Amino acid sequence: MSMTAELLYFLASVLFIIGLRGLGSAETARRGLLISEVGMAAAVAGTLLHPDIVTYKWILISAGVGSAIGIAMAALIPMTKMPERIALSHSFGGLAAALVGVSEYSLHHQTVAHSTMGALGFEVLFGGLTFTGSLMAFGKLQGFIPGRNITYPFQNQSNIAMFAGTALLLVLLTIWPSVQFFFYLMFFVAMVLGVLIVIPIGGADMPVVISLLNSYAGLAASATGFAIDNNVLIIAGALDGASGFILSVVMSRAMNRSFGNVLFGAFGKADASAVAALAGSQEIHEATIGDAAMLLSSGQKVIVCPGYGMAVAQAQHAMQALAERLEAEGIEVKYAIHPVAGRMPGHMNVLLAEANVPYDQLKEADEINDEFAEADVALVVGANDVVNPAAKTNPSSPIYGMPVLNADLAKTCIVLKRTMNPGFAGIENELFAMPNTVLVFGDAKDTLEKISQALA
Amino acid sequence: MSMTAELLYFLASVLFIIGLRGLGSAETARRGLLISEVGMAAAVAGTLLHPDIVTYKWILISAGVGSAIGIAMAALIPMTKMPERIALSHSFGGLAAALVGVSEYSLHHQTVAHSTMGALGFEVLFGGLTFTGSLMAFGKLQGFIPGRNITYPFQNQSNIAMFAGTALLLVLLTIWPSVQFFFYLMFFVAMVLGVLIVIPIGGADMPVVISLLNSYAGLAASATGFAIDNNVLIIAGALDGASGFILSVVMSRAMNRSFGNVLFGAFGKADASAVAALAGSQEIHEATIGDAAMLLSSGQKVIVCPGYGMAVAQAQHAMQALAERLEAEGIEVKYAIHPVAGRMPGHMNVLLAEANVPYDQLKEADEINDEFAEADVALVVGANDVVNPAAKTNPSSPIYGMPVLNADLAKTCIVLKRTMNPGFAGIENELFAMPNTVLVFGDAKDTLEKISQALA
Amino acid sequence: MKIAVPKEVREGERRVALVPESIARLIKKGVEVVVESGGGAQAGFADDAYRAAGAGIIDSRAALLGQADTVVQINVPVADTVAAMRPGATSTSLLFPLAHHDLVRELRDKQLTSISLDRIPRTTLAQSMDVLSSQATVAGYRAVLTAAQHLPKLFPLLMTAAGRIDPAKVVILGAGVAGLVAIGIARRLGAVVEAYDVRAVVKEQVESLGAKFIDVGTQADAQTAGGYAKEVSEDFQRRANEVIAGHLAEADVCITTALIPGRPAPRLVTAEMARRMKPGSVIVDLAAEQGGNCELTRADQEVVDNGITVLGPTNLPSDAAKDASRMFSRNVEKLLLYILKDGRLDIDFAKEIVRGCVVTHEGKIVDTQVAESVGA
Amino acid sequence: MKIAVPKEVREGERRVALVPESIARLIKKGVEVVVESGGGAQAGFADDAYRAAGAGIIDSRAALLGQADTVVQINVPVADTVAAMRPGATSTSLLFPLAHHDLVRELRDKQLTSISLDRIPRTTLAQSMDVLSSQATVAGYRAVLTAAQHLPKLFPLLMTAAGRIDPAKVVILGAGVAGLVAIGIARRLGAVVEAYDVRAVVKEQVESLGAKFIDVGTQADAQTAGGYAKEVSEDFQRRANEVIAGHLAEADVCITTALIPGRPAPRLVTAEMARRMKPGSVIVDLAAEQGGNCELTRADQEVVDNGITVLGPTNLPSDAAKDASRMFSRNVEKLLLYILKDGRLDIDFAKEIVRGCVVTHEGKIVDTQVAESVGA
Amino acid sequence: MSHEMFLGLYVFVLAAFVGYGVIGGVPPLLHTPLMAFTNAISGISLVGSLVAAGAEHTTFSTALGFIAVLCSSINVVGGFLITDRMLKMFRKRGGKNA
Amino acid sequence: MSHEMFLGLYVFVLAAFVGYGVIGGVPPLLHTPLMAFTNAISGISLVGSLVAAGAEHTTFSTALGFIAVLCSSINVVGGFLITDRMLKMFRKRGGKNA
Ligand SMILES: NC(=O)c1ccc[n+]([C@@H]2O[C@H](COP(=O)([O-])OP(=O)(O)OC[C@H]3O[C@@H](n4cnc5c(N)ncnc54)[C@H](OP(=O)(O)O)[C@@H]3O)[C@@H](O)[C@H]2O)c1
Ligand SMILES: NC(=O)c1ccc[n+]([C@@H]2O[C@H](COP(=O)([O-])OP(=O)(O)OC[C@H]3O[C@@H](n4cnc5c(N)ncnc54)[C@H](OP(=O)(O)O)[C@@H]3O)[C@@H](O)[C@H]2O)c1
Ligand SMILES: NC(=O)c1ccc[n+]([C@@H]2O[C@H](COP(=O)([O-])OP(=O)(O)OC[C@H]3O[C@@H](n4cnc5c(N)ncnc54)[C@H](O)[C@@H]3O)[C@@H](O)[C@H]2O)c1
Ligand SMILES: NC(=O)c1ccc[n+]([C@@H]2O[C@H](COP(=O)([O-])OP(=O)(O)OC[C@H]3O[C@@H](n4cnc5c(N)ncnc54)[C@H](O)[C@@H]3O)[C@@H](O)[C@H]2O)c1
Repeated sequence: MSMTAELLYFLASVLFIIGLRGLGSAETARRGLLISEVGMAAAVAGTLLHPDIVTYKWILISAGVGSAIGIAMAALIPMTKMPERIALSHSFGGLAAALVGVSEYSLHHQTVAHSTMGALGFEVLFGGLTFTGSLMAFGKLQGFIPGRNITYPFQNQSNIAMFAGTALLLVLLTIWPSVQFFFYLMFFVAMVLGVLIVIPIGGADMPVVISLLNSYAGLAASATGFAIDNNVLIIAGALDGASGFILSVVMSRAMNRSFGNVLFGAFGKADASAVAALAGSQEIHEATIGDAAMLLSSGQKVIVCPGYGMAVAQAQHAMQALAERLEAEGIEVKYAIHPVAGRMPGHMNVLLAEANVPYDQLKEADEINDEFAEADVALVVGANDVVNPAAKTNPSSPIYGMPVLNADLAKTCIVLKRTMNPGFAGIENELFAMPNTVLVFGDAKDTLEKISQALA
Repeated sequence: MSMTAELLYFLASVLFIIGLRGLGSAETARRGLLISEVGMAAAVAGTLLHPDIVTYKWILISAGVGSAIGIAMAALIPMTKMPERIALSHSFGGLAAALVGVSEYSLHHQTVAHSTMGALGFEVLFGGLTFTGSLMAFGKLQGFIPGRNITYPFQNQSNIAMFAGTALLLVLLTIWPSVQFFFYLMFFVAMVLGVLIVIPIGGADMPVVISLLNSYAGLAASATGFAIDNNVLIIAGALDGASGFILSVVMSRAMNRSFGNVLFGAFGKADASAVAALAGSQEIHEATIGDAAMLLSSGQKVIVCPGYGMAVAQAQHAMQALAERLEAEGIEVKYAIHPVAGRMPGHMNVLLAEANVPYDQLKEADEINDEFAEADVALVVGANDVVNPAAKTNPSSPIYGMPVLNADLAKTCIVLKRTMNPGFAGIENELFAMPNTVLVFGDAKDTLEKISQALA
Repeated sequence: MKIAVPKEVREGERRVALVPESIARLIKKGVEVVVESGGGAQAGFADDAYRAAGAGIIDSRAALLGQADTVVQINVPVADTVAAMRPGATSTSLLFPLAHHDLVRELRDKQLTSISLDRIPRTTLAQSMDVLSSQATVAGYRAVLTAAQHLPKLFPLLMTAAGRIDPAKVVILGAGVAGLVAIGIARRLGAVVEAYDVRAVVKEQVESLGAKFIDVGTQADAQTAGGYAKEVSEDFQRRANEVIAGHLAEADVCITTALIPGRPAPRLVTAEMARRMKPGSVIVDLAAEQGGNCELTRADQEVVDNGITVLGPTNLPSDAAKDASRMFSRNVEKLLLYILKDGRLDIDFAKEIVRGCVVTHEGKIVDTQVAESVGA
Repeated sequence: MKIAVPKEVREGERRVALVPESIARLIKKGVEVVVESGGGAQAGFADDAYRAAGAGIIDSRAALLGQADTVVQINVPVADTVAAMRPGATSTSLLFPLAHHDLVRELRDKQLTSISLDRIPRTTLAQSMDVLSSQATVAGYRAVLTAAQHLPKLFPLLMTAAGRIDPAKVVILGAGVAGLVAIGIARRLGAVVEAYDVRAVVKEQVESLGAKFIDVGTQADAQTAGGYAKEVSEDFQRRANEVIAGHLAEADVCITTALIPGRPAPRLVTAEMARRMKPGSVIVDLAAEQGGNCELTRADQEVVDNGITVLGPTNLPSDAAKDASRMFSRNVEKLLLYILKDGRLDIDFAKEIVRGCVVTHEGKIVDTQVAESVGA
Repeated sequence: MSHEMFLGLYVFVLAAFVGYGVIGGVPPLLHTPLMAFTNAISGISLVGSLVAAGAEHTTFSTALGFIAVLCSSINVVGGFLITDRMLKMFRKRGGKNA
Repeated sequence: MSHEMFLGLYVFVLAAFVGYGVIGGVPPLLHTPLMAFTNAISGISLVGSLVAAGAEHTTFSTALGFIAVLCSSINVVGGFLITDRMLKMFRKRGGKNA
């Protein structure tokens, strides 16, 4: 490697790390991104100096086409399709790593060193697995493949067996690098495994899996680095691998599931029992604390709709603390007080006064109902009947004609409640199934406190 | 290096990192410590395998004596002398690094490679600087050397010039490694520089400096690693170097000073104007948010003494939030309500009820005064006259004979106030200068919120 | 259509059924409103304010009633009023038809349409028309004030140079609307509050206000489908009372609000229980009109027995006449707007709310429960 | 030494100067206590409770006063009481000697030692003996309750199905002890509170209770060394009143507590300012006895003018007689314990507190300010 | 294990720790952008692909390299752009905690 | 710069980032123990000293090594012990947030 390339790689590594650290807070994130982009440019520049490269023709064409596709995808895909996009992208990443491995192997399988072979094997294994696994995840999210978890007998056992099989093949390959059959078989089994691992996983848990596949993609890149002795690949891959792994652990913990469940698809069942039962016939969107925090903090105007659940959870102080935090970030917070929220006249007033919410933030339904359309977030804290749009739209509903809070008109509606149980009036609430509504299940006080922490 | 040694070093490096990460929370800290100890053992074991070692005689004697001293120091030095001990210890560390460097140079100065020479030079430079700098810090803290900041004209300029001088010598040395004069001159100047850097720094800022010297000690160790091509030294040194540096930045930020001030001793002057004026004739102990948080969380029983300052700061909600956090950690919190705290009868009651402090946590002075002796911490939140021990001890005081809260009897007393101004009665309060009292200056609400955050 | 608002004739009544604000909104919907001169004076609404809102002011009560298509009042109409109304007109007021058989017959015979505001069904939709709730809100607030006014001690905990003043202990029996509001207000004033109700769902509601629910052993669950309470067995009540007695002995204030629709008020505090309270304690019994939850209660009298003051105010909302009138008026306004069609009342029995509250119409008692009870 | 506690003779007074609790503690210090029969009854302290505490109960007032070494009362002694006392005995009560010259002369001539509780210096040390503070605390609390009781609207903000009830706006003029307590209580009841005082330090204190300080442009700083207010120029007062008038026009309740020791109460609310308030508004004037802060105030009467109710209660603490007596008693107890030496009162003029509160002693007016004022 | 490989291991482990440590500091609020971001970074396999595509060893390897470059560059370009788009949602504000 | 040295640089920089990252996670409450702890870790210069003391190249170098080992071992042993003593102050508790 030339000194210039070496320096460029070193620079790229440092820039990646600094860039990634920038993600530590919303203010520095974009700068971090820019720094990483420079790092990537440095790494590419370093590579283009590589003496083995004899023509830039193919590179230019493929990179040009790839960039065009990338730009198009970034510009056209709506924000709500983010998980799908990331999944698809991982599958590209996995494929790229696998193909580089195959290409290397095809050239050097006679001469390759044992240790290099190990690295190459890893690369292809993880690359293949990521490729098909991510493709499956994408398909599920897009609805091409049934989103519900698919289970069959001995699912975990067979997956574990297959995993052991690929591991064994890898070992064999490291010992006898030249046996091509082992290599291609391993590649194939890894790809099958990718499919099987993702099949049993339900839609709600997909983000965890995607993050895990991200981690695998990183490991594949690291393995490439070992194979071609390139530190920047090792480092970037390790950054990805570790952060993706931890992120999936963090996310599964936030969903109150052990990570073991995630790895072995067993939580597909927990999913079936808990979330599905919750949702009843409705197709709802469950969100994590992090999602809720992001939605809240990325808005400019939040309207809180408190209800009886806030009173039950005695969440008024937690709500006020969250509002203070949002206001400190320059976000406007108002409370929409429905006249019959709670169980006695003025129930919300009594509680919010106790929590020292300034009177001028409290707005009556009539007064604020027009503002929902401009609000970024309607935060429904343990309210149900008073935000039920059926009162406006469904003449056969027992509450038809009652004025309700227009929480459904806000750009996003975040609902905090414990279960899918109905409120006082005992009727279903279609707000919960609307496309711009997300639900965060749990005691409202607890949830609000966690959201505050996430924003800290 | 033998494969065994290599593996042991690798293991040690990983264990150090894991151990250091353990310090991230109070529960895992001790486990982290243990892990690092194992790491240290592995590193030492790996070193003892070194082929150059021909006799263990000197090693055993010196390590034995050193360990004995270490044990004695750890056992005998009181907790309150911790900064002194750490400073002294740094000076040992700096000396060790410098001496290893000198010894290496004395052996190889004819043959040493340029790059290795650079590393050796760094080692000696930082080692020497740390050695004398830490010794000075120790002396100041112990009172051997005047604690107040010592200043003289062109202080910063001359320090910068000397620093430039040593850097120049280092460069020269890297170019002409065999010129012993450069080497020893650099060593000498570094030691002088250590003294001069610390001289202008006042007592209150010493922790920042000690942490910075810690960082220098780490860099010296890293340089040793480069010189003898040993990764574990590089890693452990870098860990120290980075963490010490960041810690000193964090600490100076917590004191509302820019880190630039710290590096150039200029804040000795800020110190003179602010803290000294605050203290008046009293010798007080200022504490950081972190200290306060540590004291609070390491106790089992905290008695809060609120006063008019809590009302002025409208800190009742922040106080209640902190109390909740402490209680969640199993610490008992009570409020001692003095009958004339505040400016109207029942002032504290009105405010604490607003913050929803349960009535049964509020205790009258008579009721709780005997409990102070068993309390780990008395947290005085903007109270002054009502905790003034002069009422008990000083017959000539205008408040002599008034019952006061026995905050002075708690193991530690933490006082939150903004300045050293007296309270309503306009008299000095000797509680503030007692050896078991620390003061945290600032608006009470702000301070309480920060302490809560530190405990999060 | 002409709506008439006569002055209330009940003794001590200071409220008025419609306030200028509501009248202005009603007039926009194309109705005419006339108000008896001085009708709102005691609630703080002068004739001028009514005129400004577009209402006519009429001095003669007879003339007012005679020309009205709809008469809106708060209290149960007196015979004179009914007599003065035009046949076919509508009377809107509290009516409690199950307790006023003669009056119902009179209304029927006079071909009046009578809307009984107390019988508006307690559905989510009808809450904005529910005068019982709105007036109970005011009553709950005033009950606490009345208790505080009569209590020779302070409500909040105060630790002062002149010693420690313990917080008042308040026990609230019956936690419907008035009871819950009283809990909230008493807590705000700094009292330590405990509450009891015979309906099991109330426990959560009481706790949602930060008060303690009194556990009487086995909690009854005496809730009817309509959300009201039903009577419990004597035996159960006795056992519950024993527990309550213990809490009362520690209490400074007891506010009782327990009611069962159409039945005499349950006896929750016997004379003996009351006398075991601390001297100076105060009982405010909101069920006085229905016979009282406390044995010592005498409606609208201040009874002092063994140093315990027992109050049985029957018209607390009138004490906060301004806000109480506003709320009542808003309820009636919502109801009228709901029933109005093309400027006149449209008594459409397809509507659940109309079915619930219209008692007599076109010479018939249309409410079957009332018809049965009246026996005609 | 024998301490006597006669029944209070002031009309409407329900408090008692010493409660059983305090008496028990005093008796432990070796004094004897006798109480007039029924003396504490109206405050909720029965004769039995006094007996249990160790006090003697005496029916005859004359006998009681005649045998006492020290008579402890709340209100300024009446001539009869002074006449009935033994020469050389001590009278402990409120006295306001600057306003009662004849009484002071009588006390002097009868060789009585008189302790004027209202003249206890306001030092940190003496706070536990400061009856003005303790009774002002009760007065502040009761002032808010009285206002709430008379206000035809609710205090807290409520958003209900029957519309929005705005919070009551309360303006408090004079933020000494009573004013500050009133701020705290009114805020707890949910009102929006603004306050004004002529002393500049009070701004921070008002804000420390979460209320808003009314800014009258240039804030006076009329604080004397003793912490009391002094009179401000007429011109200043007029300008301040203009600002206050604006705030009053928006207010539902005004509570005034402004006093300057020894001077008539400052006129903060003119008749015109009061009449510009909303109909139904309530003014509670705690300075009624000193002529009132409001021009319309008549001591102990309820004046209704233009729909505004003006109350001038002069003895609010008596309305919470139990707690007020407890606090008063605790203050007196602390004072007596401070002066007692070997079971008798030791009038030691070296002590600042004694110097402050003893007016006559051994046939002389010992307080120079009083002596000057009495002109002897 | 070769000494080279061993040093690679050091680098790998240290980098993994860095990655691990960084996540601790990322607020949940940024988890989704983080995923997109690391996705972009994993496009570093471009470095491997470029050589494969440009070396013209065999047609097979060139073809694979070509596809790999295509895939990786989609990731790099698309990933960075989309992360940026997401982060733009967090407007800058005047708030004190911002 | 030699390739060795270069790899050392990678290791150094990565380790520094690890150290940097760790501090972010340490609550202010543990800052003092942390200082004692890193002080102990900086006793790693023992590794260098041991060779100097045991190699017996020259008396000068051995003597320096001897002193260096002495100093470093004070740091290592004392540092670890004292950190432990400090951390023991944080009793384990049953609290939910503990
Ligand atoms: N205001 C009055 O005067 C009055 C009087 C009587 C009746 N009502 C009636 O009460 C209703 C009031 O509407 P509303 O929207 O306030 O309440 P609601 O419709 O009863 O809904 C309350 C919601 O809070 C949730 N919840 C309960 N506990 C919770 C907790 N600890 N944490 C988080 N969520 C919790 C419940 O869902 P989960 O159980 O799934 O958590 C439920 O969806 C109306 O129907 C009204 O007619 C009002
Ligand atoms: N309770 C009553 O009825 C009553 C009535 C009148 C007078 N007093 C008198 O008031 C005094 C009460 O004693 P106390 O101990 O409560 O109060 P204090 O002696 O007046 O002391 C208040 C302390 O709070 C501090 N402080 C003020 N604002 C602060 C803020 N924003 N943040 C943090 N600290 C703040 C002040 O120091 P910095 O300025 O340095 O921050 C001061 O040391 C007694 O002397 C009593 O006699 C009481
Ligand atoms: N539309 C609505 O949703 C709406 C509106 C207002 C009230 N409500 C409901 O109507 C119900 C009654 O309201 P209300 O305030 O008019 O009640 P109420 O005045 O009729 O009765 C007061 C309370 O007394 C209780 N009680 C009866 N017998 C008792 C006994 N023996 N011991 C103890 N308590 C006893 C009742 O349970 C009730 O809570 C409640 O469920 C309330 O939530 C519903
Ligand atoms: N020992 C102590 O420390 C102690 C105890 C109690 C009271 N105090 C102090 O004594 C002072 C007075 O207490 P108080 O409640 O008995 O007062 P007060 O009853 O004598 O007077 C009430 C208030 O009216 C104000 N006032 C007078 N003229 C006014 C005007 N023209 N406009 C507006 N406001 C006017 C006064 O400033 C005072 O705040 C306060 O400073 C109080 O803090 C001290």
